[in-house]
Amino acid sequence: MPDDTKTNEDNDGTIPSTMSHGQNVLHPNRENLLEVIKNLREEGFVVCIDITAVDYLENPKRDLPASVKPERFEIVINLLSHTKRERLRLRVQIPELEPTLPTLFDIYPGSEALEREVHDLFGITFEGHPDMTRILMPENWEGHPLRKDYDIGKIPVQFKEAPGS
Amino acid sequence: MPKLPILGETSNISEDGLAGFDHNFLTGKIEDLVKWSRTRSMWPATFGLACCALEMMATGAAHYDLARWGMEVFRASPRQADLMIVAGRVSQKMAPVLRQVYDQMMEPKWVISMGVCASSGGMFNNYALVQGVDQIVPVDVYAPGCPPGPETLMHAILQLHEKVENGEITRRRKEMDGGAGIMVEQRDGQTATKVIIGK
Amino acid sequence: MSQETEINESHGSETAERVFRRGEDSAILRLSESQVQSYTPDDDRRMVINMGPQHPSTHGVLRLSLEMEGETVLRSKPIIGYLHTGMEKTGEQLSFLQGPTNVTRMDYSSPLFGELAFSLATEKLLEIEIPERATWIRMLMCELNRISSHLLFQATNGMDIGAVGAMIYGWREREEVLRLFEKITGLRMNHNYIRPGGVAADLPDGWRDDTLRVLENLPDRLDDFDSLFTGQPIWHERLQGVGVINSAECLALGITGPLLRSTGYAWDLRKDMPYLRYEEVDFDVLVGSYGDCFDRFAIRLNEIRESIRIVHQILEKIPTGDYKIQDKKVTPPPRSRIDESMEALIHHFKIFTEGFKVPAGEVYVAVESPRGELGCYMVSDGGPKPYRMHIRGPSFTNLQVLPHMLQDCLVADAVAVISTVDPIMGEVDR
Amino acid sequence: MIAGLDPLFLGDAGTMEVLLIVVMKVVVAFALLLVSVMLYIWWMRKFIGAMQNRVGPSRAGPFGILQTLADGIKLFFKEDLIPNKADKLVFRIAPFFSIVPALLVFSVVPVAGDFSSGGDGTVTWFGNKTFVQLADPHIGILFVLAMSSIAVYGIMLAGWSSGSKYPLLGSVRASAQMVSYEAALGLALVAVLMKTGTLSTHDIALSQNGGITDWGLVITGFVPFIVFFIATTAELNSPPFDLVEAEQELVGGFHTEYSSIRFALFFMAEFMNVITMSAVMVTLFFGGPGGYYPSFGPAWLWGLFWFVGKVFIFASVFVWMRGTLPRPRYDQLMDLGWKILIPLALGWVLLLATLDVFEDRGNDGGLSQILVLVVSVTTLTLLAGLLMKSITIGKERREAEGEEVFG
Repeated sequence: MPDDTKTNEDNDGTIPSTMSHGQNVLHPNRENLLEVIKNLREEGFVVCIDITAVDYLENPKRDLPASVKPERFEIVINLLSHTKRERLRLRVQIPELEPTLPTLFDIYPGSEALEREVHDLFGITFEGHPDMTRILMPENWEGHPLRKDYDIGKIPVQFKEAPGS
Repeated sequence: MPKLPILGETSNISEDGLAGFDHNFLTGKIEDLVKWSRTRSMWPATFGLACCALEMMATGAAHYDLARWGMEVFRASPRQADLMIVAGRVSQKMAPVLRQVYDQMMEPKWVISMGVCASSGGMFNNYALVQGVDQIVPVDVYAPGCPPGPETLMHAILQLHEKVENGEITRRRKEMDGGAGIMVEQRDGQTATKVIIGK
Repeated sequence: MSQETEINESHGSETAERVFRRGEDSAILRLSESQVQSYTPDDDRRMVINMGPQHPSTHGVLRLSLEMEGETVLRSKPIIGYLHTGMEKTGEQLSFLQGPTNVTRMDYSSPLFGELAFSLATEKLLEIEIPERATWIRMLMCELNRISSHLLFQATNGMDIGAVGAMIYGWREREEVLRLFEKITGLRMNHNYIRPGGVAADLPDGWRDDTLRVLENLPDRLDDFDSLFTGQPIWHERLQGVGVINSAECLALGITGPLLRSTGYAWDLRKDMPYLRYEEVDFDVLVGSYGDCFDRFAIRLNEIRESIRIVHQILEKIPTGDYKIQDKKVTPPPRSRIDESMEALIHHFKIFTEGFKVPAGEVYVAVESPRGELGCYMVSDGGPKPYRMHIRGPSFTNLQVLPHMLQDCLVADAVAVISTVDPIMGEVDR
Repeated sequence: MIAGLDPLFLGDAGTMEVLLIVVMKVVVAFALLLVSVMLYIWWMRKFIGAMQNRVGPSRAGPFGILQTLADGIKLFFKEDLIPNKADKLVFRIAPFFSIVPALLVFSVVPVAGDFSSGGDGTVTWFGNKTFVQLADPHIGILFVLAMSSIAVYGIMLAGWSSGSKYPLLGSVRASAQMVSYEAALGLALVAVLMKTGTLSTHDIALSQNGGITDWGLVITGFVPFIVFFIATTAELNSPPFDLVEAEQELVGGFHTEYSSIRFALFFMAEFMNVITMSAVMVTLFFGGPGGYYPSFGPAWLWGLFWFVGKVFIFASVFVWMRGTLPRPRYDQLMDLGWKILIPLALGWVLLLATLDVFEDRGNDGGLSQILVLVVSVTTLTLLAGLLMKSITIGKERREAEGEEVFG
């Protein structure tokens, strides 16, 4: 296995951390996420490159440190430090029943669209986000397509009136 | 009888009277003139969607030059366009817009479905795409390919020209009530209602 | 040029205060699509106008809702999703071998970069090293693709500003590169050429001469662009000082690529976090100084010249050898073996129907596409298909900068700004 | 009054004869203008094609020469539409406001005639002396100005009556643009009028028949021509000043909602205006039909040859600009008009007037003339400097107040 699970002492000894294919991965939880990210930003991770989510409905077993309880959803945040030339990944577990997370907008305003995309395709709500609406799918669409229990197959044309008509 | 320079072939004139003339500028039908003008001046609407849009623009550029058929006049306003080239994948969100643009175009109007995504959903058989633009608008010519090269698009256009020259001058889609015959299905299990749009 | 100092200086006086605003102060018109339709501003000098999704200058199907006073844009909001193709969902249904077919259709003006990111991610999960020649072929193709993509930008940008000629010139030059692609990969676009384990086929006979011919013609043509635009007064008037953004704002918004570099921030993944063999070629990272539309135009124009430089070096350094990995796990046996060996046939069949299995794990790989950082986040559960495949499209993030750049611009500037942000909607909506 | 219009009425020709000749002139002028528009559009597409390494229209008729005809017939047989929100009456009338002035302007342009040195610009047809121009009113140039102003109404009303936002923006741009450039256009004209001393187009053309040194271009000193040329381009909405219908910004501008024959009328009016304004420019600055007249052949034919040749060159220059130049922004266009062209034209007129007055007072052609020139130029330069300074100060003040300043 490429992932050697170990406990990281750097981040106050509280944030479990792993290595995955040469990149550091932190596993904060929902409560301390904002604080962790604020600290990281001060350490030089000034760019939030990407926010995405994974639905682990069909694959509950995965490489997580022992102290992290796997949940159905996982938010993956990719940060980049220009000065260190280093990437860092944060994986946050989100339970199925309460799919919410505090927004990163006040730290990285660039997360706005990325969070909206996750909201649209996974149905995870970001609390405090200025504009938590669908971004890719039509506004009155039902369901969240990238969830694993959403069928991929074709569906009939959901013909709604054109905007502005 | 000899072939006259302006009047054309006149050999059947003894049997058929004036109908025996080949069509020339004196006896030609105005219908033919109209069809000729439509094939020579078919202004496309700028309706680029995805990858195919690039090939569509490449067809208009120097190497292939749609201007030869008088088609370099891409009209931004659908009111003035004759031809809608649906170039690329049509998403569920785009479908109503596409239909609206089609409705805004004035008759006579034609549609080329360019590329497999527009024609059948292509490799993306999933929730997001309309599986064939013919569910939304009536299509005249399908251009295959992913994306179709400029040559394929030109071939499709020439096919369309042929269709226009041989087709009816008006009431082109009488059998379809002038619309596409769209099925609007209720997703939550209600009874389906057929709505014909564009009548 | 020392990269390190450039970054540390990082424009201390600049603030990103503008992009952090919420609510009414914000440049973003935070209304949903249906609200935009019914929204009438209190001030009756204002009106809301829709640009797109079918509009000649929105590069496909971008829709912008602009709140305007006269011709001045006050707030705006890009509305996207009109090209949402569900590619990430489809990516979960395709095996790792079929994957590049899918991702290549995202950024259709630079398809090879999507394939590259996908392949690099898969290879990282597989923990395989691809042959040297394959790496260099990938670099060659990507740099050529960068040229064609930036030429496309020159074409559309010129057209948006009203110089119809540029449209045709850019396209004419791009066509030369596409012909080379057609010869090498068999397709003009959407090549599916770079695959996990190497590339689909070796370079064909005579590729070197063809490439050289393209490279010989291009510099003259680029000079034509210079004489048509770079020194043109109207061009200056239209682009200089329009759509200005600073480095701090770019970083806060996660902007990458030429947009970030136009603000004077030298960040190029090829230089700073090298992948493939970019550390072995010599090239410069171009930066602007004002962060306006003209800088973005000039950077893209000159990046073509840098890419030409790189391709010349690649032509010298490209080694001989295999064009794909000879690992039986990943690569099907050669054609000739299939006729002789039953096992080879079965093996071939297995790889192409079921696909090869990839060890479980997750990985993020990024490459520098012509528009910025193109990343691929991939999760494998040990099966032959990705469990989750996510592409971080640079255009998607870059598009967030639009409302801030558009604020207090005129409609005509809006066109120039959209054009120099150069979004490819296929990559935005995926 | 009428006698001044044409020597035809002075002769001993009968009423019937006169009527026939006038009707013939009307019909021929109308038909020729339509045909030349058709050819011009074809030439434009071919020429732009050639500039862009393309073939251009080639399938409709030999060399695609019937391309415009095909476009016309197609548009004629296309479905027409009046949008629901449109002001129906105005929407219908607007295209005619556009095309009729375009046709009328041409009636005062001297197309041919004996404009050789010493000629009187007339021809003799069927034993009657006449001008090869539809009418030669005393106020010919004012008529041109009036008509080109009326053409604005076509565009403005079309955009306004469409009941849609993009056309409205286009029409607002059109009215502002036309009003601004009308002033520069008029001032540039004044220079010519001052030098030739007449408003009649025929007389203006005739006064230039002494060769190139007599052309309006030279006697007014180039500047009025440059101002006139730029103002005309803006007035015509010809690229690069085609902001009114800027496709990339406003979809189709004022004609977005127009289809079918109504759109064709706009389309035709636009290019007809290019031809007529080229003709006006040739008349004012390039000696009209004047040129080298060989001794063989009828003189009026040579006049026609020179006239058509000059108009063709100008019309091609418009195509050239269309194919190469990027489009300036709206406010930059306004700046150019108000801050550069109008002051420039005005200053030049003042300079010419000063020199003229001096000449009338009995110029001895010596030192004092140079003195007057120096004094005038200095005054004008000072004024220009003041103007520039005031513009800069105004801009700074607005910036200090925190307003967004363009350009």
